[in-house]
Amino acid sequence: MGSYQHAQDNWFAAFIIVFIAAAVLINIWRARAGKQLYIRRIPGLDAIDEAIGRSTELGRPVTMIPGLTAFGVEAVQALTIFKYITKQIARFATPMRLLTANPTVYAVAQEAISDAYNEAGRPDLYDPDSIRFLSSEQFAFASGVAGLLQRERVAANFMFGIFFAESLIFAETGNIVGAVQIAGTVSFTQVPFFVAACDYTIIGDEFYATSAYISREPVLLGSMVGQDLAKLAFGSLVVGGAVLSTILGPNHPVIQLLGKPGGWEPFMQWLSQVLGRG
Amino acid sequence: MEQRTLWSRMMAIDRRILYLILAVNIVGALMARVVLEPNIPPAVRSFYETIEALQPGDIVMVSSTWSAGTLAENQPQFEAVLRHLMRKRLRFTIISFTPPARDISHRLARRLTREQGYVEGKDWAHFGYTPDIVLAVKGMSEDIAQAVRQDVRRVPIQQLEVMRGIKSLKDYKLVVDITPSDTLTAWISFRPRDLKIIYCPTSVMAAEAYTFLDSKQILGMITGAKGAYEYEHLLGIVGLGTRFINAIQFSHVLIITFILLGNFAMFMQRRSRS
Amino acid sequence: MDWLLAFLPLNFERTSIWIGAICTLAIYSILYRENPFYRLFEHMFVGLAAGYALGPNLVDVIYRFWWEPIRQDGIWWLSFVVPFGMYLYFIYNEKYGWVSRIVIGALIGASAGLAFQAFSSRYLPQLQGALSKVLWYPPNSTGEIYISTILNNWIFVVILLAVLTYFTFSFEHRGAVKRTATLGRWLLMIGLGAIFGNTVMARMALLIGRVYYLLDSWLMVRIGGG
Amino acid sequence: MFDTRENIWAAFWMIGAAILIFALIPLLQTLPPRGRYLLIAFVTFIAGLFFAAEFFLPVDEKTGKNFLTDPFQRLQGSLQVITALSLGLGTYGLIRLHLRNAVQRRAQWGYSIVLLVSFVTMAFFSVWNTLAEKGLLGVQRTPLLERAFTLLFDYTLVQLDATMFSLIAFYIFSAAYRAFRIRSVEASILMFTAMIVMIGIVPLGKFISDSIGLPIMMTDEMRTNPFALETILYSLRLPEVANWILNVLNAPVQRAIEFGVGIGALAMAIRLWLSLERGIT
Repeated sequence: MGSYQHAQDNWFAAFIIVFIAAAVLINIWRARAGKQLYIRRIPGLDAIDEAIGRSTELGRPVTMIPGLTAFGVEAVQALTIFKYITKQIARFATPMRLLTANPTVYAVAQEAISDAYNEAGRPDLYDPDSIRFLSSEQFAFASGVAGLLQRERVAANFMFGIFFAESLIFAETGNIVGAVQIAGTVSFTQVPFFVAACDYTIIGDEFYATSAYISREPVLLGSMVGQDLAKLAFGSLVVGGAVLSTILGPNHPVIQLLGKPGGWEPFMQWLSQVLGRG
Repeated sequence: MEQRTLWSRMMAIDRRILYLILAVNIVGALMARVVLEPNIPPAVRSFYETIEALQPGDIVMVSSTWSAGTLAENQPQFEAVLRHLMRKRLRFTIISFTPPARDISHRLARRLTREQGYVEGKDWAHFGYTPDIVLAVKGMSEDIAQAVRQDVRRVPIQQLEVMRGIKSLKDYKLVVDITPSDTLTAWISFRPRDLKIIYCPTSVMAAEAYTFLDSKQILGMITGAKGAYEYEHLLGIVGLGTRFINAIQFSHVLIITFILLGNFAMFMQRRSRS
Repeated sequence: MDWLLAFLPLNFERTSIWIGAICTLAIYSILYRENPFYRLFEHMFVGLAAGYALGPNLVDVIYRFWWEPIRQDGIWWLSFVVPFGMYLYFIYNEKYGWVSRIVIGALIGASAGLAFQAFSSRYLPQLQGALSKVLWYPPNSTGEIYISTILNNWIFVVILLAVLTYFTFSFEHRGAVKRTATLGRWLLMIGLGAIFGNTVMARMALLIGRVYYLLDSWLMVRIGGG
Repeated sequence: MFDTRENIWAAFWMIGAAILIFALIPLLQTLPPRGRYLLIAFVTFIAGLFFAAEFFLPVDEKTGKNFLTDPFQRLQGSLQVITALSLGLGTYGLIRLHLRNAVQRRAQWGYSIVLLVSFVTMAFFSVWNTLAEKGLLGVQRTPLLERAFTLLFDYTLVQLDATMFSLIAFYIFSAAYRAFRIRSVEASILMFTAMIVMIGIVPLGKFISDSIGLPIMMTDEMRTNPFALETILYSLRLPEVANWILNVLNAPVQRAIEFGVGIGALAMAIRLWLSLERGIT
């Protein structure tokens, strides 16, 4: 068995999911109940604000690209950040373009951006054609983005979401036209290219922290605290597990239990043996 | 003053000059006749030895599923494999699972076989393209004439001389899977049990295949252009793999040289400023 | 003269190769600057890609997962799927636009529900791999363990913890935590540099593939040999 | 095509379902805003619950399935159907934009015409080709289809795609030249690692190591004696260093990021499932 088809493949999975869910939900509840939760300001945020500032001075358009992100959790997160950016630039009537490769993201983005203009008090500025589905094919999309970035000589380019090999095409083209560029992605393999070509790169789950910080939503803040707890648990498991592996050997049933698909049964057998003997 | 502008100009060099240098570098390296000694990994050696162990007249299936997008990685593999098969005087048949792959592999095979005096239909054949690999492998394991019906030139399978005495995949000695996508699992899962497989993935796909090497489900592997180059070295030929790996490594050298130059320019500029 | 006759697009195959070469050169022209030639092929590319997607996506998917199961397996409830999905198209309508959110809600819910399996399959084996690193010679080890393995395991655990520390957000980084996080950030840069260096090879191979197409197929300059 | 009983039944079901689903809309329209929100949250929750329950509920030992597994596969197919429908939505947006450009003769409308013509031509042959491949609706392959499709797909679309992809090679060069400077600790680390890996993974790395006289082979003796000079010299070979960076230094970094991202995605999934997230839906 190489992967998890069901939780039964190793009930440890259910245990750890319930733990993370509890850590997140309890902290969300605390935040909603009015508890002030702290969250560190990440440097990427200053970079976003600075980029917005510079683009409003230039008056040229701002582009937002949620990458090839399929519709799902990352897309929602990216749109939260784009909504924030849109609200900021709406005050200066800076034009924006949101370019997407996913039709469902396209549909949801229409609503999110129109909401952003409403919330900023400038519904008149909202232009449905500024949100564009270019193509669902990776490089057809890239060719469209590269052409548009150069033709409109964008002032700032924001890339948030999931990216693949096309990341560098966007980032270098943006660089060629002299745009301020901020990228944020959970796609680890694309981070080096963003780091090389953008002014600032938000790496890994800093991406999730960004929208929590921006919105100050109790739900997001509470969730961040819960996630930190889960990371603490993962860190402790790694250290504790390594010590246990050293003492018991890396193939011991207890070690197998901690995450290996199919690790439950050997552990139960071992447990009943130990208990039977005791 | 003169110096300073030189360094700062070098630091802000027009990127189009860089592009041009890279393009020239690649064309030059493709033409160059340099051959460096490779490190031969065990997987490449066993790939070579699996084909070496076959007897003249044995029949081999070449599964070729690549097209223009991964040409630089798969074409050297394809050419080297065909050369090796023909040198051993083996019979072979080719099958593809996408239409562009069919066209490109048929065109190339025609060119390569002509050089070696292999005759289409007599010494080799191309089975064209089938959309569903699972159905194809399952079907061919039972009866090729039934599953494939006709070759790419629309000649019925029964009339092909190369297929004399061959009814199904069970009569084949080996499958060579040359691919940029996940075709290997279908071959592993649905082939006749004793049919051996050797594998030619792109460099991106190679990482996932090591478990199959460990478990002997595939007997050898050559990875991308680099693997083709190592394989060509064992064959004692200079083919596309060698040309391509030269182009790749000279572009690496070019990038490193320019990074160093850029830093040197920055250093000189700072010094002249202070 | 022979070369020229063979080179010119005088038959179907040569014409195809010429078209491919023109496409290649048109895209490369953006390296010089954005221009009408590139723009023409960019629009063609987007149009072709959108048109191509219709065949496989609409015919394949809808036929295979909808029409066939209803007709052959008699799964009648599937017939509700397409009309329900059509709610999406109300998105442009002011009055009825909200019903598209029901479909989007279903998609979001499904992606959330699928996340549990995805999380377990993807991350738990990685967790198990990380926590089974031995930090000294284990008692009943199968196979040989070298001191280098143990050293590498220590490095693995320390780096993992340092980088994980960098990615914490709910408390201020100061003192030892801050130093660990800074170390984590530097280690992160090593990882990124390694990926960059490792990717160059695959990307150069793509360019070589295109150059080879232009030289070999189009200009008919033979490279290689054997 | 409606020549069999099955087809008639299927068509009957489809028309019935369509009428029912669309008749529902006026009814839904009577809901107050709060009711609409609750309905959406409910649908979201149920959709998630189904997939979550399929994963968490115990399965039968023999078949590896529980009572939700078979409908699970059907529903995954349905999700693909809905995604395919949404593709139509995106394409509709694209075509509408360019039609408008063309009709109103906006700036650069000629390119919009090119896009529309490419779209229509390719859509026609793509659908024809897919139908013919599957032998559906009695559609046949013809020489015209073969040639047109080869030209449009293999020699245009595929070439454009491969060329666009290969642009990255140029960009990787210019990005590396510009970004990899010893400006800060971080930039320097990035640069040195990238350079070592770049040279270590090509045959030249082996060549350089050989020429400066580093040991060529790892002997058994070296394996048991890690601190001997020979062993240390061997591990300084460029391919060894590059491999060590990739496997020993890079792997835990990547693992740590993966953990953070995985936990974040799971937390987000829970928030979306329970409609705790405000703003988007």
